[in-house]
Amino acid sequence: MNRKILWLALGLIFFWAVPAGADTGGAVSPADTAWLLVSTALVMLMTPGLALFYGGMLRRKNVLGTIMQSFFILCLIGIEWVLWGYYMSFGPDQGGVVGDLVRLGTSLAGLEPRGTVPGFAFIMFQGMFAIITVALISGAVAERMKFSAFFIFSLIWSTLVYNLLCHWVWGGGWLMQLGFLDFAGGAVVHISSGVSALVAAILIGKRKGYPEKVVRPHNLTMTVLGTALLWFGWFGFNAGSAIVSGGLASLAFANTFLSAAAAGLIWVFIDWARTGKPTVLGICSGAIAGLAGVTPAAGFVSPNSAIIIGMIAAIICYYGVSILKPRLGYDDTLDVFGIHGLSGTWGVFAVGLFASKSANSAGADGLFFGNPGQLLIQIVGIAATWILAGVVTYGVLKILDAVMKLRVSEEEEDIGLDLTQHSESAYTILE
Amino acid sequence: MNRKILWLALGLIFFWAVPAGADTGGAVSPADTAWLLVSTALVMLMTPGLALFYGGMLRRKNVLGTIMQSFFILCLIGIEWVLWGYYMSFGPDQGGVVGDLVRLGTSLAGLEPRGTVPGFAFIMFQGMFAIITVALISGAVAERMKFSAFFIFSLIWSTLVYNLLCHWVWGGGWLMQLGFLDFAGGAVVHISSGVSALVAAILIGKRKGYPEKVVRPHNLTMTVLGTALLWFGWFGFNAGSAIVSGGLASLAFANTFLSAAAAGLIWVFIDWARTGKPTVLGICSGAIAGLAGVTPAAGFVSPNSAIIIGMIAAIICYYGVSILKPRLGYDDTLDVFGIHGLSGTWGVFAVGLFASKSANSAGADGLFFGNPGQLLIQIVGIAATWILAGVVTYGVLKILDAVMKLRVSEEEEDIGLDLTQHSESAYTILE
Amino acid sequence: MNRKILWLALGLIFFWAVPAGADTGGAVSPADTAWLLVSTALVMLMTPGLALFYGGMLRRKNVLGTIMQSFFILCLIGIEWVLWGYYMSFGPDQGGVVGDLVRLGTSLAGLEPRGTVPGFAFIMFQGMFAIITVALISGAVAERMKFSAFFIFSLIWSTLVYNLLCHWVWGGGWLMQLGFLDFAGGAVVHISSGVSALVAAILIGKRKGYPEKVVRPHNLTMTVLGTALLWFGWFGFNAGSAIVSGGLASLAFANTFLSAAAAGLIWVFIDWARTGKPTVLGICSGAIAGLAGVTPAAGFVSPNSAIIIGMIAAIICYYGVSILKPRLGYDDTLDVFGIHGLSGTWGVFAVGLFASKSANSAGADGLFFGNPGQLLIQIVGIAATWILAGVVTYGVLKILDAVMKLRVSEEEEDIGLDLTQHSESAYTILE
Amino acid sequence: MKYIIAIIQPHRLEKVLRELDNSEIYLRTVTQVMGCGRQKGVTEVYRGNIEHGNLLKKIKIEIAVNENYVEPCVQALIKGARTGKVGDGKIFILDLPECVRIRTEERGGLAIG
Amino acid sequence: MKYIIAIIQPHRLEKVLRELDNSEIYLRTVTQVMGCGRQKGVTEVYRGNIEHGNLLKKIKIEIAVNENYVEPCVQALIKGARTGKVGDGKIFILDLPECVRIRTEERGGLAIG
Amino acid sequence: MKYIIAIIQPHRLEKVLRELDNSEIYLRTVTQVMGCGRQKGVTEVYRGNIEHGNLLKKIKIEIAVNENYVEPCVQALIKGARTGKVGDGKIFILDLPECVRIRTEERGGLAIG
Ligand SMILES: Nc1ncnc2c1ncn2[C@@H]1O[C@H](COP(=O)(O)OP(=O)(O)O)[C@@H](O)[C@H]1O
Ligand SMILES: Nc1ncnc2c1ncn2[C@@H]1O[C@H](COP(=O)(O)OP(=O)(O)O)[C@@H](O)[C@H]1O
Ligand SMILES: Nc1ncnc2c1ncn2[C@@H]1O[C@H](COP(=O)(O)OP(=O)(O)O)[C@@H](O)[C@H]1O
Repeated sequence: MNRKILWLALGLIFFWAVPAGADTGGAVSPADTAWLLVSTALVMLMTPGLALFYGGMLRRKNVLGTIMQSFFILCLIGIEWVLWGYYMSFGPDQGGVVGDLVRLGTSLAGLEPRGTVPGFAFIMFQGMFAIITVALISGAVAERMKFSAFFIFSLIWSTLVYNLLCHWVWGGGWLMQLGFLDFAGGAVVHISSGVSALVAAILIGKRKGYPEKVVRPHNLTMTVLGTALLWFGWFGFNAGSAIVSGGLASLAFANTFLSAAAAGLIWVFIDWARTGKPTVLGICSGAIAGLAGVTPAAGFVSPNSAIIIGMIAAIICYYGVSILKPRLGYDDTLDVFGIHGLSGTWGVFAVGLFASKSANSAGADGLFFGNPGQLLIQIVGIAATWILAGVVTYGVLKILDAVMKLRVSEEEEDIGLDLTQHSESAYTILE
Repeated sequence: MNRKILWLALGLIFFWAVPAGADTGGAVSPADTAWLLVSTALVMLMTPGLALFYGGMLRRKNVLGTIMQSFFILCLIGIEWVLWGYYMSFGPDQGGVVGDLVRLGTSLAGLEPRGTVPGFAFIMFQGMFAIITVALISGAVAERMKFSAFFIFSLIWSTLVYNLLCHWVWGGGWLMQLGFLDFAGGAVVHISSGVSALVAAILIGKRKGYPEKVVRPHNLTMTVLGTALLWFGWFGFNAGSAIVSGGLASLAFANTFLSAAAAGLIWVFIDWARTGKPTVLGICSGAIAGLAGVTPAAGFVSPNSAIIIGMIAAIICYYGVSILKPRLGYDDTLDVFGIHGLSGTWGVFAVGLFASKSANSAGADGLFFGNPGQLLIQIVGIAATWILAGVVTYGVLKILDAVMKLRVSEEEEDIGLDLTQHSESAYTILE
Repeated sequence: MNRKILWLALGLIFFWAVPAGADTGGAVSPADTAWLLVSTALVMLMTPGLALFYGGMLRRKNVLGTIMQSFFILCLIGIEWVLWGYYMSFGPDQGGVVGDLVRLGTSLAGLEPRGTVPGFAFIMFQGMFAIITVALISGAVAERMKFSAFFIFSLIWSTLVYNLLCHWVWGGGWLMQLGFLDFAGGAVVHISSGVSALVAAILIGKRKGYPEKVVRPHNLTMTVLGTALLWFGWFGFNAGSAIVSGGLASLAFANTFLSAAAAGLIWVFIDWARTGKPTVLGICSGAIAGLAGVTPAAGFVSPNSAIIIGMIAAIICYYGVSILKPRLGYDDTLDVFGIHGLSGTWGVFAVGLFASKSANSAGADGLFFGNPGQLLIQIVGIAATWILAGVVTYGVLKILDAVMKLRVSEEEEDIGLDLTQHSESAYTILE
Repeated sequence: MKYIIAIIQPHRLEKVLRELDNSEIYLRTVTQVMGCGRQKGVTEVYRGNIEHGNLLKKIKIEIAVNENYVEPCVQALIKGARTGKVGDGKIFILDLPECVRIRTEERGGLAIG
Repeated sequence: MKYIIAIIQPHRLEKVLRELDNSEIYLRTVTQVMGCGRQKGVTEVYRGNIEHGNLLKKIKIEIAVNENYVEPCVQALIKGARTGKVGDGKIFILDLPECVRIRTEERGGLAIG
Repeated sequence: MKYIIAIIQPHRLEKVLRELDNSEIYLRTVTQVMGCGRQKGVTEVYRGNIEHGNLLKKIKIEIAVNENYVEPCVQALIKGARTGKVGDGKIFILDLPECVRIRTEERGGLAIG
């Protein structure tokens, strides 16, 4: 009942807050718009792709729980973004910290084009990033977090972490002013979600039976499909972040592909050397590590650097997932920190090494191209992101746990989240 | 054997009927063409997406039956469209009712560009709409209709309902002349298929055991994947309907996303309030309802209106599916009427309320923007679509039932359509 | 251990060999670039699509083995391509046989734009073709080839067959000089992989139990999904091969769709007539046959010809798969030769019949348009491709078999490739 | 006590369960099995080749009952599963000397219900 | 010899297997089944309609043992499977007159272990 | 009558069914099960961690026969399933006091075939 009132209220707010009217800016380029709209669609597909990537690795009884979190975030943060997220992130800068806060609840007469693309295309493109960032976190708390708690957490996290960070890095905030480079979201998306995932996994605690009982992926083909959709969508993510079509988008496209390919190969080779077998989950994990690692660098480095970034991303994440995690003993169910957190951190750092003005004259040179200062800036950005994400996640989860409890009961965990949180089963057995 | 002759004959016709030669119109815009081709590919993907969306909700023994219908329609109506569908729909208007009829069987020297896009791009884009409209109907008769009957039905229905309606609304027919607004197919696609689905479900009768026995989705992850592909493809459906790239396409894109997100949220909240649980099938159903609802409005309304349209679409469809259907007692297997029929009707109506020239100056104003006349026109269009679709479907199915029977035998229904109609099983059990 | 050294060495080579720097050519068209980048992403998606298409037809115990081969190829050949494949294929012609060989290991200062598209877009687009061609072969040796052997084979095959052929046909080699027409890879992709698949299937020998034991697809819905992704991606494959956006891309798009639709229909009708049932695997097989068949012709023929090409492709492949293969008795597991080999050969031949300057003035006229010479050229191209692919595949596999054995042990074949090659199972049984 | 194993047609499951309920037999264990009996197997088509398989999907129901419930149980099974066509299935009745309820450690006739 | 059939809760499987190991009973066959007993079935929601199903996922464990292992085996099963809540399951103990090891063609008590 | 339960390797199923056919035993029920016996379990790798599972995929075949068919049936099972390696499986033979054919309500030896 309270919920009904809530969304009725929200409904009324929508009417005022959301931009009206199509763009008529003369500067709009049909080619750039086409590219950005396609990229937006590609990035949108990543969230269901992530749902499948994650879902395949879980037990049958918890598949829907995690898929639901991704799908719900797609809707929830999609609306949050046009209500206040976009304005907080890209509104006129307020002291380097945040964009427009008062815009919440007032009507916009229309979105102006951003450069050569319509405002609606830009707001949607950026919104997809806000969505997938939150969805990523769900992998760390899979198989045990209450849906209601995740719902409230997402809304607060997106507002306090994502929107701020997005403003700092891309919306004119202090990190952008400092010259911090993050092409498509190594810090904004991957470090922020990865670090928050780590904090959440630790706070919520291990799953029953972990680590004695190993949960094997219930359907690896689903994870493979998810990987394929993520990789496909990542072209929009990274190459779309050029916003305009042309040479820079092509460079980012090539870098994205090559880093993923190199990382996939390296992971397989390490697996082969260490365990005697090249694994499918290994190549998928490697590819994702390579994609996350190259994200901040895609438009700033040359393809040879992208390949090296991917290779090292695979090595770091392999280490994080197979050696560090078991040693430290936390239960980050699907290795959100081990893959996105570590690879994102490495990628942002790598920009400080490999960035080169010969690749992108609007970027900067990194250490290897004679500019050690950029590396320092990158380290500042990494530290800021770790701190913001870690501290806010810790605080929010602590409060939420006190208020509503984060975790399902032991019995619910036994029965599984699908039945207990959603009254559904992913598969029938008999027909 | 008769079939062989049939397609040999068809083969010969192809040679003459299908347009030859690439377009060389000087006005072609590469950017608009790129956008339209991508949109066409996206809409093409919706039909397999629908097959998975539907297939996941059925029993294991009937999955392939419904998937086959979608895939077969993709091929069949694809060819029908270039043979006569396109000319009936977009050929020179004949008294407001139909386009070019004589074109069937004569050769076209080449398709002229339509505006800034090549004729081949336009014919393909429109063809994908003809395809998915028929495929949608298959959900209502799932688990019991004979494949052969569905085959003949589709061909006749597409010719007599879709092609006429498409001409009326988009091809220069009387509804278009009247000023009826349907941006991407609320009436042409969703009302027409939804109403026909209702008629078909009633005529064919309930499945054995319905409603005592509830058929649970055999694989909800398949339905989730289908939803994702539909949503992804819908960007091409709605934003591609701008035909050109730019501000209007971006507006339609944003409206599409926001309506789906809002409808998904609302459905989940209603579910939560009524049944105590937020469900995955609920969020998928809501998103599809929102997508169907915003389809006629995507390019005519502002995003705040799109959100409201989505919210109301979810409420109406939830009511239709969970309360109206059980009460009326018909067996529309996968709620084609409850989702597409109702949401399409609402969306077309909503254009008469929310349309605004400030959103699209080539559109019109609706009731809320001071023009009650538009609402009347929309109601006329709704009525015309309901009547055309309902009457023709009724007539065609009655005749087909007399000639060849629509429904499989009771024993075949027990064994399932996969084995009895296609001699295949979707899954092996032992290996 | 040797492997570690190998990839360390490779890693160092990368640094020099891979092009650096973004393109700044003034001639770059944002619209064409957007189209080519989207097409590249679409073609990339085809390889995972193929993995699912293939995987669904296998037994549960061998699914991952084949999926892994596709995914691994995506990474491996992706890197091979930027290291030496691209230069061998598209570098300055050396006597009609091969491009630039010395480029291996030297650094490129930057890729120049190719026509109106950035060099990075072009290299990536072409790379996706190199990838899927090798991946196609994996279907013929499924369920019994060692992963390590497939790995080495791919690298050599891609270098000696694909890169040469690509140069001959598209990179300025002798077939191109001769006027051989292959729009998007009938010879380069489909004949080469199909013929090699046949040779490989014969050399490796039949699976245990073949042909007495029929292996039924373990999950036809996976094959359906794979077909959908392949078809979707094929728009990028064929229409993207126009490289620029506009009328030619639209023609190729329409031809692609219509050939697939016609072939799907015909296969279903033959199935229906011969076996009494229209099958889902039949429509999928038909569509793929139609897509492969129209590939070389997509930009050279008119849509009516494309439909006829598709229809005949379906007839030929149906015959090859259902009659020829059982009669000859070889075990081409997933009919790579029967579909891609035969359909590719037919398509390249058909260009010699149906090509028409009225469809594409930059193409040629075929036999039916008064130019029998083109047919001769096409036959020369077919013969050259068959010979190159057949001979090299035979030689390479013979040597590899002697060195490392191609086939898993009988016991491993019993247990399945997933467990024995990759220590993974696709699905858990209990949870 | 007896341990009753019935193999039935999958589409009769609902009906059989209802008949068992009517006979006040509420406890049972259901498994998906493949059967091969007098019934002709299914025909499947694979790329133009017609194959006659001989394993059909069946449902196995296991019910442990006290002696006085054996006949009612068999009658309920027959009532629910019988269509009169080949493939209806079989009922196998085994002796069950002992039974334990895990929750309470009760044994024998007490544990079975 | 006895043929022991136990129906347990899926999430107790790990624990039961461990207890069996502790009792040195290493041989067993595990099947996924659906059960219907005293435990209330699950509630599922389908497009706004609430449905009460009555078949629950269960695990069936079959173990053939010599007489002297029957009691240890039953105890291990109980120890591993018992939560004290309805739904814990049952153990059925049948007589097993004969047993053959396929590999060696050994018969009887020798074959069972 | 006897109720024969055999646990075999999945990849021997085809061969076993053929041998049963050869011995004119056409009726059977097949189930997918997981087994744990003397055979070493499979090793799986999960994100760099090597895990030794101990449940292996097996096939269970159930055959109800009249006494005179017991030995032929056991021989056919052995012939079809035996590879001589650990993991070949077991055959369990239970007494079957009663059997009913649902279609005809025949009982006993008549019903079994
Ligand atoms: N003697 C038997 N042993 C094991 N299973 C049997 C036996 N007889 C029948 N079944 C099972 O019962 C199913 C139905 O039997 P079938 O002979 O087809 O029907 P009917 O009893 O009507 O002749 C078979 O598919 C098989 O699973
Ligand atoms: N008499 C029986 N016959 C067959 N299966 C039974 C019988 N009693 C219990 N079962 C199986 O055991 C499971 C647990 O039984 P239940 O009655 O729910 O638990 P409890 O033994 O704690 O009362 C059931 O779901 C069913 O599968
Ligand atoms: N005593 C038993 N109780 C239940 N199942 C058994 C028993 N012994 C063997 N099995 C089943 O038979 C399978 C094969 O047995 P195993 O001991 O591996 O082979 P072998 O008989 O060649 O030694 C096991 O995986 C298990 O499923």
